[in-house]
Amino acid sequence: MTIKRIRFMQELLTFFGLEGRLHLEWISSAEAQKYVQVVTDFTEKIRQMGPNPLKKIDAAVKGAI
Amino acid sequence: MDCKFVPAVCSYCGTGCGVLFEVIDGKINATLPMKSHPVNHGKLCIKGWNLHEYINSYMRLKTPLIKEDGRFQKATWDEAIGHAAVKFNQIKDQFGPDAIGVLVSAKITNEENYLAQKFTRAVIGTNNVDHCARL
Amino acid sequence: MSGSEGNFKVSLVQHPRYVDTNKCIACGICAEKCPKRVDDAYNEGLGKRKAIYVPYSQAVPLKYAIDDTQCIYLNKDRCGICENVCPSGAINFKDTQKERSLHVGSIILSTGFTSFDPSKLDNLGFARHPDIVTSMGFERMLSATGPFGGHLCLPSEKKHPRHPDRIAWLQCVGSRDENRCSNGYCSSVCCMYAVKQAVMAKDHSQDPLECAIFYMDMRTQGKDFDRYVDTARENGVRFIRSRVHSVVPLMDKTGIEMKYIDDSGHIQTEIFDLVVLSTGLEIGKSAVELSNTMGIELDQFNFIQTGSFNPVSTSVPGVYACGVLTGPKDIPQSVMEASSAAAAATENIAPARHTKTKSIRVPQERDTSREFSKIGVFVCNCGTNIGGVINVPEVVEYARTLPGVTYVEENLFTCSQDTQDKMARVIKEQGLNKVVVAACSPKTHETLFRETLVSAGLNKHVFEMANIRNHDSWVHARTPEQATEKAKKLVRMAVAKSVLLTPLFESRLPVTQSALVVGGGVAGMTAALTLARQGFPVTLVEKNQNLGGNARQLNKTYLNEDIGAYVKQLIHTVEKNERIRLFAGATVKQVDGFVGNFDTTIVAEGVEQQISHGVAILAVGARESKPEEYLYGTHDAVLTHLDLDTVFKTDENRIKTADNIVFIQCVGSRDKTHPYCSKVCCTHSIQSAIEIKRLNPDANIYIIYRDIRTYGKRELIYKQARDLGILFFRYDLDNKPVVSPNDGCVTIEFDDPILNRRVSVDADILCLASRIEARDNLDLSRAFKVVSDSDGWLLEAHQKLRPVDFATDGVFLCGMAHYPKPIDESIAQAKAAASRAITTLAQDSISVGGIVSTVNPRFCSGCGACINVCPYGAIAMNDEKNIVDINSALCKGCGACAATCPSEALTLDGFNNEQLYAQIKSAMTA
Amino acid sequence: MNLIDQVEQLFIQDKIDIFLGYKALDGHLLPHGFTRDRMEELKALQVSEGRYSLEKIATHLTEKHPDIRIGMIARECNLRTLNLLYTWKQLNPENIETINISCCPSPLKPHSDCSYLEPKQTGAYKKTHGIDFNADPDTFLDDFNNKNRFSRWMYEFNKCIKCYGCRNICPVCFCDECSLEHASLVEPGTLPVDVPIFHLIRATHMAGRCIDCGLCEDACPMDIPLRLLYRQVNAIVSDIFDYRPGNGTDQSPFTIIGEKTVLEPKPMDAQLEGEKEYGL
Repeated sequence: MTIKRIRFMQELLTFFGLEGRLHLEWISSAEAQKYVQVVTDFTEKIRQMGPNPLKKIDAAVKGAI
Repeated sequence: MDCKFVPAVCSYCGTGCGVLFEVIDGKINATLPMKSHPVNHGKLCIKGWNLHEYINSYMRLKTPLIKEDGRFQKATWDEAIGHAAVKFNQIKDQFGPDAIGVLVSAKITNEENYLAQKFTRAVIGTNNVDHCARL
Repeated sequence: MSGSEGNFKVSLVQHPRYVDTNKCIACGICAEKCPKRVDDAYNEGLGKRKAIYVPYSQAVPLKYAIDDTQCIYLNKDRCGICENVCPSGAINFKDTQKERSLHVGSIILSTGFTSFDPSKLDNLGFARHPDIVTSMGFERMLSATGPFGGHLCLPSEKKHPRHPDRIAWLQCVGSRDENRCSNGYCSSVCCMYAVKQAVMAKDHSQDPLECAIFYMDMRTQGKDFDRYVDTARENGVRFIRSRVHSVVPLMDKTGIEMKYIDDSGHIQTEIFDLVVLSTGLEIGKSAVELSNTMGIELDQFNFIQTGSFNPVSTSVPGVYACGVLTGPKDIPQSVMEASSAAAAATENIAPARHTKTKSIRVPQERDTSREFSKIGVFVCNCGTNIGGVINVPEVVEYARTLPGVTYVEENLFTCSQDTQDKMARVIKEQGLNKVVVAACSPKTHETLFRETLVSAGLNKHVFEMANIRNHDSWVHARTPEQATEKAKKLVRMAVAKSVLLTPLFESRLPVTQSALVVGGGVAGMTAALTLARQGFPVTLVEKNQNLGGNARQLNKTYLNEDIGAYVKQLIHTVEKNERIRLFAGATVKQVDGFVGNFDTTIVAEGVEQQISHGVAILAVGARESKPEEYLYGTHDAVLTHLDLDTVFKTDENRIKTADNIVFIQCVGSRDKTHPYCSKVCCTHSIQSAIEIKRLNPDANIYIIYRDIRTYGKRELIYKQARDLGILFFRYDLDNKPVVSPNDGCVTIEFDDPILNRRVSVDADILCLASRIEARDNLDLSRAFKVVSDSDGWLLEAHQKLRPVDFATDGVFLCGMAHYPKPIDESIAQAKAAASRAITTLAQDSISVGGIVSTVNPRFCSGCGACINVCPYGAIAMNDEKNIVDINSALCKGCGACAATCPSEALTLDGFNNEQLYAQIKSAMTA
Repeated sequence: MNLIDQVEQLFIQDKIDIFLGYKALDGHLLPHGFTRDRMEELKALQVSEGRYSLEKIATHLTEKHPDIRIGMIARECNLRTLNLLYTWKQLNPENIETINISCCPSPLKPHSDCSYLEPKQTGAYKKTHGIDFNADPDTFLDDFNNKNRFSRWMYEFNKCIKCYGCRNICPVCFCDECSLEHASLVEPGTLPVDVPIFHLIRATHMAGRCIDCGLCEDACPMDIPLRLLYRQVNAIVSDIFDYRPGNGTDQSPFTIIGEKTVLEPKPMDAQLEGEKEYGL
């Protein structure tokens, strides 16, 4: 179920121009190393991609009002 | 059972969008935009889409109410109009006609708006009349 | 131990722990400061631990203990650091050995096994080279809590971790070996765990890793095991059929050399970085001593002697045994036996049930529905676990500023008993109506805190935890300031949710204290009888006119016990038992209701009947398939196992006059279309072969097999068969034997891999070990809302840990409907199913509600999406109102329905959308 | 047999209680419910080019009279809608009779290609800042990079006046309680609408449901290319799950537990080259 929904959302976000900002990974409670690795990688990736463009819009909209 | 569609003009503003009321068993159930209407071509704004809501709303007033002892009491139209006339006259006598202003609405027809304007100027005797669509 | 069944007196010795378990909160400071480093036995000596330690990370209770052979204080009267640093004063060096005496009705032994110590085998080099490890050691190496933190490293390279490139597994170390050790049996679990370890090692390794398993027979007879092996093979795990003679570490330290003889008879040499010895299971000395003290009979290998028909009973009445103690077995089988032993042990003392139960007095719950939120926040230091990283006073001050919070407190250990008492007092004094605890994981302590709420007159669901330890101080230990900020956010989120928490109520539903057993074979009858003897009425439904099932056709067990006589006796006992209502020639038509309250319609001889019952056990069995190859059905000489067993009973002369008898194994099993092992056939063929030899010593018997799977003590009859001169020939799936008719007999042609020649035999009898296949259970599984796997076997809730439960509550399974199995395992599973059923039946009511889904009928548009996603079958359509109904007795609170509903008509109480949104929003606002 | 005779037959054979079709009134072709009591009205029954969602009317009728048997004019898109509403248990196929008509002048076109909806004019400004109505999801993905796609969609979504027309007109939107009116998801009383949450919610709810009738885009007063968006939603669902809503009465893949389609989580890709800066 989760995998279906997330996969759909990933594709949809790509269409919206927000590609790569959603990631799903299965990590069991015994896989601490993997967890750290995945979170670090993803944080680094997002950092490289820059801040969420939606925040900008939010600020712009609030400014307009 | 019975299901028919009644065309009408949206009463919310001066645009005059064509709407279609879905009437099931004599009760308005939904509002649809009229596809072939030259004004709106099958599009509506949020107010138009919800026309049927106020018609059937339990909060809608069905008789005039007059406040007595701090509570609204049901009244007849004659009583209400009489009451309003007395109060308007009182204000006019005490403070002059310019103490009264009239604000009219897009939700009533042109003719009714005309009447309201006439009432303000000729009966009350003031130019304090305005319309919500002028904003 | 003294006394007898129903009235034992047992004296126990409890060794000193030197740590007060009531005070210890497992903060770990003592072990951190303890100066004494010791080899860690749990990690097979591969790592170190301290003299004060927790045996392993999942230990229950999670409390420290002092190793009195190593502790400096206890041995030399110096040190004592742990006593000084312990924040809760739990260390007690004056602890002494305690003797306790118990008065019990039955005793269950489950002391388990010890792993074979391979250091006795000088040819395998264990203990002479660090890179030769036992399978237990390798298991620890793979574990995240193991000596290398889950990284696959060579134990020989301590300073510069190096990953192995090539790993070899040697099977049957200390098993199937009467020369170098006296363990003639098969340990039955090593093949599977070696394959698992190879697959996991490949997963763990970033570089390509070569894995080779050296084996004699691949004994992966369990459910879905063969599939796993096939996948492993496809993923590049090598399987080499060879018993390795010797393992020699190279002098230049470049690896470990292994010489072996391959399939074609040539000597091969390969070099590996790491060698894992798949050590077998054996019974430890202390377990043997214990058995001797209790006067329990052991077999030649020190396993407790049990019979196939009473697999958990020992020779002493009232004493039962389970697990490897009675013979090598895997996890599911051990779990089944454990439940089984529980059923057997309580059978004779059933009238005593509930006689010693005490109930807790609970104060009246306060009605807080008209109150504003008064949230109490308790922030825990957890010794230094949290306080050492996070600035707790700052978090406390921050919590005071949050809306709705009226009381904040800092605790050293929130979970300690005195803090709990204080918390209950504070809740009452301050009139709190919501409680937030910022501490550790709800997994460990939520229940405790909820009980405290209840004791203070609050509903147990107006409670929320913020995990500022596992999720914060532990992971951000190096950045304390950011950790403090995160702690504040976590507290803020918990408070935001707690504002919206509402009391949830549980109600009790009465349980119909009777059972329905579907299937009147050995498994079904055993289950019914077990339940009846425990005092519960049972309805037994059998499709055929006669009870007994497949077992009526069987001849003998591998221990030479007469199955026919046993089944006759069993049928008689079942028919005699007045608590069992028998419906022969009956089928289940429809099942309504849920755990505790089933209403089942059965059809017996065209008459419908309604049965009310609290639980159901499905024991519908399996059947022998009719082979479509090897001339079966076209030639009289070709038989199946069941046919042959009938011949034994009715036409002994045919066996006495036969010259050549051939068995072909794996007929229709372990092939592409049916990739599972039928488990019983190897033993069955060999047992039959021995029986033939007894009747007709001159007969030549040939068994053509793929892997001989005489697991556990069945290995002994394999040896016996070879001693009797029964010949074994191995074949492959792509080189099957060829059978052609030849007058009164059939000619079988096959390749002998040892002679490397084609051989032909004219057989008077050809016995085919045909596949056991599942019955068509579609209607039944629909009725009971249970599922089957792709091979048709009914699917248990968890293959290892819940082998007799279904995902659907109140329905259990046993016997061959689960998977092919011999009669002793069927009986064990049947008793296990009965035992699990009793856990429900023994209660007069079940708790319903709490964290379950509820439906708002106003918003439900009856689309039915939730019905499809509910894994527990808890949602049904209400056709009258065209909306869905949720059965809160079946709902497990997983929330799948709430996530699916497009209208948000379904909500999971305690996790509703408003609460979750509030949590998210409060996390997002800066 | 012509349309009117067919309907008459249905009434005579007592197969339906009401027939939904079109009738002219003051030069407008409007939907109308024909009943047995007023058979004479049947003479005015027509087929209309303007499409009203007769299925939605049918669900409203069914809500009031659960056992009512309804007949209706059905084009290809109507049939897809009906299939979907059967799947979601909003209509009972046993209570629905359809008279299939072809979309004149061409015979029925394949899925998601209605002749009444194209070509649509796109203004020059919209072409440079927003999204062409007649774009194809694939070409849209190819023509623009991540950043441009984002800014173009934001341009479109920022126009939204939150009229809820797309939802109101949608023949497969039947929920009594709509997530788009959930205060925690879509803040009430603010404009422009929560961008792009509002449209994302609707797009995700359309997954496995949108039958691509194009009515939403038709009803949008702000010319947001909704059809393009939901076509991509359909394309994703079709690619991943091999499911086309309304083509049969199979359950939506999102409501089937277990894997009908074997899926693996998407691997984390490397960072997208040269797209660090997002513009509005």
